[in-house]
Amino acid sequence: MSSIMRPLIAVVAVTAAVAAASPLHAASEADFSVAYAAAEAANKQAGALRNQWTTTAATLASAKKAAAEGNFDAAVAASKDAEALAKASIYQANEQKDAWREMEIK
Amino acid sequence: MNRPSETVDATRRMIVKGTAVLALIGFAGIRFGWSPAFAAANGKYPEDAFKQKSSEDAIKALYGKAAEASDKVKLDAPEIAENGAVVPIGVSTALADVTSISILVADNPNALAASYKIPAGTIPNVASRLKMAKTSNVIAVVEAGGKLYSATKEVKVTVGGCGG
Amino acid sequence: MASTIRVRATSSGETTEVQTLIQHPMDSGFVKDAKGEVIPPHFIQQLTFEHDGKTVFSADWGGAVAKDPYVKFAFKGGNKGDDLKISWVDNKGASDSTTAKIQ
Amino acid sequence: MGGRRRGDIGVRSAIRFALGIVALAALLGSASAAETPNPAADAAAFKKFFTDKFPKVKLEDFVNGPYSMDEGLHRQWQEKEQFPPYEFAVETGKEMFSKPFKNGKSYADCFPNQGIGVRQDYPYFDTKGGKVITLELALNQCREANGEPPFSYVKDEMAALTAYMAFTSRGKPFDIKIPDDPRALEAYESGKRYFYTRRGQLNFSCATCHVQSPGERIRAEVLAPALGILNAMPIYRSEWSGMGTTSRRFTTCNSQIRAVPLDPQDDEYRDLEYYLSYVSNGLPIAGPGARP
Repeated sequence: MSSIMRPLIAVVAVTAAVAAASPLHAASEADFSVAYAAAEAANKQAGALRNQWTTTAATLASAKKAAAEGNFDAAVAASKDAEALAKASIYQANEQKDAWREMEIK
Repeated sequence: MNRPSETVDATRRMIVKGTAVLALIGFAGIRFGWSPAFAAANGKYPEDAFKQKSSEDAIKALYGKAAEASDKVKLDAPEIAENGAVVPIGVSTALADVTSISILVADNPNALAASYKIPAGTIPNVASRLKMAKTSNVIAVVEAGGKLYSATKEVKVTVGGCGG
Repeated sequence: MASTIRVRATSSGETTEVQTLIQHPMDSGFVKDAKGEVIPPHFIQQLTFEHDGKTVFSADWGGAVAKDPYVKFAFKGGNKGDDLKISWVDNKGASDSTTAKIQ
Repeated sequence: MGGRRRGDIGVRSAIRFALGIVALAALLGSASAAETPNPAADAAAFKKFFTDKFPKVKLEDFVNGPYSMDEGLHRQWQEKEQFPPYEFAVETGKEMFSKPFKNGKSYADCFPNQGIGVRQDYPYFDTKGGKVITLELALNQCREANGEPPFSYVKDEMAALTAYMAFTSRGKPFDIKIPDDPRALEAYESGKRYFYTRRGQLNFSCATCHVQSPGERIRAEVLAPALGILNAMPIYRSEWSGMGTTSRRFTTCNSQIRAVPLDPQDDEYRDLEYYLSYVSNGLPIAGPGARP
């Protein structure tokens, strides 16, 4: 439809189908807290760069919820998702430090 | 638990998840009983007509007869509504002895949106702003000389923005 | 409290054009609030315009009329300085009315 | 310790990097970063870009945003403007503006020309405090200076006050100044940087929508051009069925592209407003405005 729709379609098309691979053994609460801490730390770093994403926060919340329900496999998977999102938002902030000029009207 | 060394590719990886669902206020199908308002001075409030789901039933409840399409009824409505919350609708007609004009939104939870009484000496031309739940046919009905005439137009309605 | 009814009535000699904007939430009863609870129906059901003791226009409204509702119509007659009485009543029995001068 | 592979393999194979769209070729001029910032040249280039892109739109009509981009929307706007929904906000704002504070003073004492017809001079750079002062910040500073609690920046009271002040400036051209002070230039540059920086999971910048694609649709809405985009603030949006200030618009835009919004009057938002208003200098104030 136009250039605006291409990024939108590209983004929507990239859907994370988190593989529900059969776990060798169920993740434990300890695994969850480690994974969750890593995700939270990454998100805090994104916060320092003032570039957090709303989906990171949402994914962290769903991780916590899954853990609360005792479903630590899902909780660990969600924590890893959140960490990847946070890391990507960090990457975006650093990458944009110079890339923003690409679109500047001259 | 160590993780494979973070390569640039690893950090570039990102998950896109549609977790952030646009908080579109849902239109629940629940219908609440209308608390009966006392009839205003000029005739009873057509409670039953406003409770009907379909436009046909609403027209029958309001006028007791069906309407026939007529190009004498001019319905001014946008092709794409800028927003379902404020849809400007205008109805006018050259027909004589007009006594009532009503506007219905076929696919709203209740079809009848507004009904206007046009006493003698009042010009049959009304503009108002309605709410539409989704894309739907808008039907203008004019009662003239005891007969019912109608015009229909589809108005597209969808949410705006890029999804949040 | 200032009236909830804003009116512009202008006479062009033989006809008077009337525009009205009313401050009212017009809740249809189908919308949920941020907490997910349904906002109960609260909308103007009848609106009446009287000139010279005669009803020149009246509206029966449902929940599908937009918030801060607007209506425009015209009637034959009505001169500068005449009174135009506008009144509404909603499904909770609340009401308001005002008298405007035709310009 | 061999970490369990199952989660990682699943994650890696399932993820594709949407940021790949960063490779999307820059549509506009190459980024030959002229080091010394030149706001006047920026403003001229900004206006030229949009008047070239939309030759049929008169310069002053850019302040009507989407309504200057689409005939169907323009008609619906004309209908609304006959008796606009922001009418109540202007009246409430007028009442509030003249009601004295408990200490007897009023807003008129805080603003040049008693606050009438001054909206076009905001935001301005306060050389004493060394930062950008927006109309909303000035209003809250006035309240606090007179012992009154500040209003929320996104809620109705602030929108009513700014609606009335904008109304008294209708038609006056934006007249934003950048004083000869390196901090002012830095604030301007910071606003420009924010405007062009991609953020959020959708990886959009303000420019992605309002420079690359004005006039095009994102579902029901037509995107407004960046030129004159703040001239009609505050706005009554049908989407909100209510009034919204510039701060409300910035924060909701951020959430839509899945970026966590900053505080409503964060330095970067105020610098962004400073930049956007400056490059729209000369275009008339059209607030308060109605929008989809």
